[in-house]
Amino acid sequence: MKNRKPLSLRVPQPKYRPGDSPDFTGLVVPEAGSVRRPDIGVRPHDIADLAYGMIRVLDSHHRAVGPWDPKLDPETLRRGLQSMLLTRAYDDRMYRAQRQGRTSFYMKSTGEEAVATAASFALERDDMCFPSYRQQGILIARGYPLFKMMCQVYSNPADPLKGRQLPIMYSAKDYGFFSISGNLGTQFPQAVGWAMASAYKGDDRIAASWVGEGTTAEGDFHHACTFAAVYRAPVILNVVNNQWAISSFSGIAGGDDSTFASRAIGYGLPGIRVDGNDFLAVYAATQWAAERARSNMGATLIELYTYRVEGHSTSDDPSRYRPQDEAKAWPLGDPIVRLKNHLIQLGEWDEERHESANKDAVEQVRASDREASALGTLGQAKPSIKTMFEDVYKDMPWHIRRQRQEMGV
Amino acid sequence: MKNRKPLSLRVPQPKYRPGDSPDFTGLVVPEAGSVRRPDIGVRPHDIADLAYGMIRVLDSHHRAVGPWDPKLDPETLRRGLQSMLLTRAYDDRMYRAQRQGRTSFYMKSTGEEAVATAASFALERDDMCFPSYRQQGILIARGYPLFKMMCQVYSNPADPLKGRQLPIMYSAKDYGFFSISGNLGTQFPQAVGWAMASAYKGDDRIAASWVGEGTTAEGDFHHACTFAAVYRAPVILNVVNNQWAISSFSGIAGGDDSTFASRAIGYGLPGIRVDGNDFLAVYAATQWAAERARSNMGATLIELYTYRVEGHSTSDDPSRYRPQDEAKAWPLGDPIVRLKNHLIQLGEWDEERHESANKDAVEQVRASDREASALGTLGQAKPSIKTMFEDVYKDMPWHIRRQRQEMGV
Amino acid sequence: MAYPQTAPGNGGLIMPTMNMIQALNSAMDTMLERDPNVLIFGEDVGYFGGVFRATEGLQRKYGVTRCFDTPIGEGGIIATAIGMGAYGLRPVVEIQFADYIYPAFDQLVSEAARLRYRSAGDFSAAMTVRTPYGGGIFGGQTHSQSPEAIFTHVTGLKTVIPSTPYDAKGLLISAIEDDDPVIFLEPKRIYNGPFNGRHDQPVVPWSKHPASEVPEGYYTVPLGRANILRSGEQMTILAYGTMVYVALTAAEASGIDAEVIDLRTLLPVDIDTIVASVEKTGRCVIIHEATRTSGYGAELSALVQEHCFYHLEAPIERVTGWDTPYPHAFEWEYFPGPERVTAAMRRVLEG
Amino acid sequence: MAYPQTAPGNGGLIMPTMNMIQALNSAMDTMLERDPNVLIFGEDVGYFGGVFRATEGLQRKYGVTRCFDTPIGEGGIIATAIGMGAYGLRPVVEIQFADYIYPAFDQLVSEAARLRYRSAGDFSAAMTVRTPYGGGIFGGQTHSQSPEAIFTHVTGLKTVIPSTPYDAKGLLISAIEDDDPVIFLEPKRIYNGPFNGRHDQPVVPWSKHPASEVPEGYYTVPLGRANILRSGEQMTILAYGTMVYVALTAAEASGIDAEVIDLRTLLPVDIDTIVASVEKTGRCVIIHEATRTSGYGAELSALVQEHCFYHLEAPIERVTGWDTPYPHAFEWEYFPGPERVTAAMRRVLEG
Ligand SMILES: Cc1ncc(C[n+]2csc(CCOP(=O)(O)OP(=O)(O)O)c2C)c(N)n1
Ligand SMILES: Cc1ncc(C[n+]2csc(CCOP(=O)(O)OP(=O)(O)O)c2C)c(N)n1
Ligand SMILES: [Mg+2]
Ligand SMILES: [Mg+2]
Repeated sequence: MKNRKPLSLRVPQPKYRPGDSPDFTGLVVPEAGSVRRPDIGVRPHDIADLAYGMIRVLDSHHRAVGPWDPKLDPETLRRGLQSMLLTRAYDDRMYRAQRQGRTSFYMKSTGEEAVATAASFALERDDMCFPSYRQQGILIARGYPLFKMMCQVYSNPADPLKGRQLPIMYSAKDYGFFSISGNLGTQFPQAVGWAMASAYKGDDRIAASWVGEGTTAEGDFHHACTFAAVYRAPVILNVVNNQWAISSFSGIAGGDDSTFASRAIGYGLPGIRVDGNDFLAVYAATQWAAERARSNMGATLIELYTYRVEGHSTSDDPSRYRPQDEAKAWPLGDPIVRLKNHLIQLGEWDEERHESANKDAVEQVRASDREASALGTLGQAKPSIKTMFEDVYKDMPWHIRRQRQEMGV
Repeated sequence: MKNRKPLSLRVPQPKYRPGDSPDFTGLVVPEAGSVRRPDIGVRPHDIADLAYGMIRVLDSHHRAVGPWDPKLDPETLRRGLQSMLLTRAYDDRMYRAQRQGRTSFYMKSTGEEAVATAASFALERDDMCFPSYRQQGILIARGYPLFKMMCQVYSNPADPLKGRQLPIMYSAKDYGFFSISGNLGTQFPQAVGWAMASAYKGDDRIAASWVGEGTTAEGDFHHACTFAAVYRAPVILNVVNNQWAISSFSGIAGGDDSTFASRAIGYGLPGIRVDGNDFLAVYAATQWAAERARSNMGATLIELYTYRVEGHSTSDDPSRYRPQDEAKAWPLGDPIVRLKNHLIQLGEWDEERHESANKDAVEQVRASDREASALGTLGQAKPSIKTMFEDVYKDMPWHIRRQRQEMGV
Repeated sequence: MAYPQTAPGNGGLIMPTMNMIQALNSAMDTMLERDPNVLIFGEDVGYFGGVFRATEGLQRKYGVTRCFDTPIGEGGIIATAIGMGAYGLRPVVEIQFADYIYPAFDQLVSEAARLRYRSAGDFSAAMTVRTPYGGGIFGGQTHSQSPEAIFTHVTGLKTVIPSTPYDAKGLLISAIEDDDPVIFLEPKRIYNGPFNGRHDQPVVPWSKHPASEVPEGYYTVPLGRANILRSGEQMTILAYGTMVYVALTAAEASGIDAEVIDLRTLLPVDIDTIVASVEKTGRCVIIHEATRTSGYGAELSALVQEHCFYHLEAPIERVTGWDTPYPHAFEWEYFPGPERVTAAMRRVLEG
Repeated sequence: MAYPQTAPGNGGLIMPTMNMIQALNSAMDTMLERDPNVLIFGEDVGYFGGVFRATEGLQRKYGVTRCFDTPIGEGGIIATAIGMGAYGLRPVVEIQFADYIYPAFDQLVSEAARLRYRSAGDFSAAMTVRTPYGGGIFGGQTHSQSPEAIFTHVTGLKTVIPSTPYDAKGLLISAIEDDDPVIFLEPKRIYNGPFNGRHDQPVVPWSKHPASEVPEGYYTVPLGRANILRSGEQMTILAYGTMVYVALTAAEASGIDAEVIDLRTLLPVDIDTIVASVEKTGRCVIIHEATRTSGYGAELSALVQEHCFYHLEAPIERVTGWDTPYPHAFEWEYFPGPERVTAAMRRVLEG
């Protein structure tokens, strides 16, 4: 009876560590256009395969192919490209601002710009987004002033959040952008609640939320999926699988054993996996999910397969845990380059226009930064101290008022 | 643009409410023997269909059929039957004890006895169980003294838990039975941790845990599945789908949209669905999962499809929310009757022996109750008051000692 | 005695008698009727009407989208309520027992409580979290806890505890109308009648108590205001929930002329009423069921000491649950009953 | 000054200088070496060595099953640790920031803290939960919180906060060896050097401080014992973590002869040391970074008042973080620095 072999503990390990040469040739990347596009009325159970495939529209010749091609007009594509360029320029500048000591912290979305940008283009302007800290692209795509974003990053007197939040934790209700939380994943079930409220009121607005693949391990992820399924909430639940959660590769979140899109299956939700660096694919998948949601068919879980090109944040040094050239070896390319090539292939863009669009973006960012910096950067100037005691409650209770008095402000 | 139709909120409703005539003819119950039995080395991804089928061994002629027949010898079957009879007799008596005011609370497992009993028979005696409050059958199957269980229910001076726990929240380390918690679901990821510890030590013992279908909505369920998958923990995760969570039908937990076994798929775990009222099926599924776990292949999620025949607890009145005769209409029958009929069909049992086995069980329970009651029931006698201050910490800190002194004990 | 507190303008009408459950039900009924943005959800609250029956009949009356069951995921319940609050609704959620609020703790602390501040008022989430708390029902350690202290440490939350049917309805309506998240703790031991810890005496129903006269319609009891239930000169007793009856009984039994204050709202607490009383009496006893260390009694003790130091003639005493889990068989050894309170009062008087 | 506290039997050997991170690392290294049942896990603690580098090198030294990364699910981390503790291991887990411990709150409160009691000692789960807490690093509201008070309200847990490298190592070893669950809060602001709130002054590294002399091997600092960092006659200052340096600085700057007590363990707190000091000085100031209301200062205030009432010559003062979230740009307005402490000391002296 007791002649059993010893158990052992498995701890998943990434393929490559610093010093290794990353090689992704083994990674199965389906051909663009190869995944079917079911009707939105399909039974989720009947499209389990979509959780394991990968919706891709742009092929290796930069053409848009297959049933998921959203057939966007060139003007829209150009706007999408410009928006991504602006996001990247913004990230670069703010990253440098942090390095220059002008703020405390920053997080880039480099290499993942299509995730936020294409989704914003596919959603309505008044749909409510519950993003993570890596979807600043939404604000930019929706035309939120860079100046205001920067004032928040600098916690200066014009900071709309009055110096209270860590940089990058924007909030912009008028732009359908929910207040970012420092606690991972909490916004996922909140988005479901917002969507339930919209359905409850017979409204026509839907919600969308984003979490990283690492964050899917939080209980909140499960609550979101459960409540979304049970109440058929009009919400799009996005998992941005950028392969890394700070220093932990996606296998630590369970990515070695299944796809994150497949998490949907057990809830009876459709789960679809998308090339997150393909602007057209992200747009098409979001559009499909939005249509379902608006037709009272409920939620969709979308896994956006991408790669975190930069460090997790300005506090991180990725060269300590992954090969320095892993980003370059990443087979899905750069979302900006891919959309640019597509536009060029369409005859609607060229290198010169690209160069000048990029310059425009950089210049726009620089101009906004001048404006924002003029009002002060972190430590130089900030909102009035007495505002620090406001908004804890709608009306200030006695104990906080007395504390404000104690402080003499 | 804004010509969209209004959204609406879906709130799932059960088919039948008090006054309705329940009719389960629409329920798809696969033929006994119809589900394949894959090798334990199978890729979980390749057996997704098992999450939607139902493993059944006993057919309508009471024969054991198909690949999942565990081929147990008649003696084992008889012991299983006796164990279930004892569990039922125990439940009946303790329920009545509560009604007689001899304790505060009780919860029966009537109709679900095979879940705990068959699993106990399939596990090794030193495997660690992390049950919910409805697997008292495990203790009984493992031969834990009824007398001690009753002392716990009565919180009397011989209560092994010293009067501290609500009745039914047993703890028996020596019998591989983890301390029951009042908070639902917490034990699921703890079982994973215990299993990880066993694997870490190169031990050969595995863990098993049980939650109700309602409890699957807790974040802890998700943590359990995630950690079990990532570390390939040697654990069996059981979901007892008895159709009801107090007054909420399984659709409120998401059961209308998918099976609970299918929750496993997204984690890359095998999820198998089993007729929970079929002793042989439960045994076989547990055995399969245990073998996988012992072979370092990791966790299995098992959905046990059954029906909660009685009220949720002595505090509940199910006639307020479901038809009174729903249990009778339930198509999967009674696990005791089904195993009895199988034994009779084998020529290894008969009505008379059954009657006398049942009498034995009732008598055994009665005798234990006499013994336990003699030491006192709730309110009559209890452990010494000073023990109330013990075991908060291993060593009593000063503040608790002073409180004990303040109390004068 | 501050009972009965008849509704303003009630003009001598005979009012129905309600127990606390009925009063809570009536509050929700009233608000569902008045405000289409009010909706109710939680485990078993829909068709069944809740395990304590507080939402009985509301689904039938208002439909399944206004009062419905949820999955058993307290974190999900609070999170979806936050999302709804951010949308503009006023969700009223039930957590079946206060002991089960912990799985939702992060959503309450990091989200509900912080949203207004961190977004500088851009977003906020009005919501009321109703939950039965406290012991006295042989519920064992996971159906008896009193977690109020931890909520009072979470700035951004309000914490309310009623002690009568009248207050329960009026405070719950105020909570629902409040634009900040409110934790509304219901002392389950007094759902059906006041209870003073004399467990060996016959149960008294609410109908015998003046504060069970509850107006049918809309009225409020403001948050942040305590209620002096008994005025007295010799000492001040601070209590809330079930404990106010223990306090009143101890005051009577001891023959000590104690002023008994029912705090009703723990945060923001009614400091003026507390200070005025202790300045008058010079002595203070604080009672609660929760475990002692870092319980809300600690904050009250600190506040009284800070505000009334020069008036205090004896150490402030805390009479509380012991620092153990709530043990099933030791219900009455654990529950801080009138004898323990009386003993503390005597010490404080002699001190 | 109670520094340096050289290890017993050290016999004048020259000891290495460690900052607090190195000392914590050394404690874990020591225990991994000594006890095969000790293992370490948490987000990013494995290959990378933790975002604050506390576990650096341990995976390389002891292998991937003894120090490994986890999914980002704090509830799962604590739950699996409980299961391991129940098996007989001594898990040491890291929660990346104390602000992220809330998702695990139910597992800590309802499970880790209660297991021994509810099973009458049949099961228990030794475990240590390490987590960086507190402000001073411009971390904004979700990287700066001080949640210690809520853990002290949870009977069954111990709460420990070191303030020097020497104590950090000795206390962490004691925590790991303790058979009860210990919440081990690390004041992140002083990981690299003591900090007294004078943010405009140059940073001082630990190497300049006597308590950075940390023995290489095994030693313990017992739980439950405070440390008198400065003896004085005029008043007692109770502090822990980063705040002990603020207290020492305020004592020097004010010219007031204050006794500064570093509590080190909050639960069980060293009541004897506190009482002896306040009985001597008759005055008391309590400081912490956490929000004031229902903070641990409330419990300390209540305890001092209860034990030393007749010795107190002035109201006990609390100097704490304000009852707001920790606002990013107002780091130094929020942080209770030496000026606020000095002002309170003057009030208490005059009171
Ligand atoms: C509840 C909680 N736990 C831990 C953290 C610390 N943390 C911040 S970001 C991060 C990694 C998140 O990874 P992922 O979800 O993949 O998102 P990505 O950064 O890749 O976009 C961690 C662990 C946190 N912010 N909140
Ligand atoms: C965290 C938590 N939430 C709520 C409860 C109250 N409660 C006790 S049992 C129960 C229903 C559980 O249903 P299910 O999981 O289906 O198990 P069953 O009772 O059917 O065996 C509920 C809601 C609890 N004990 N713990
Ligand atoms: Mg990631
Ligand atoms: Mg059930």
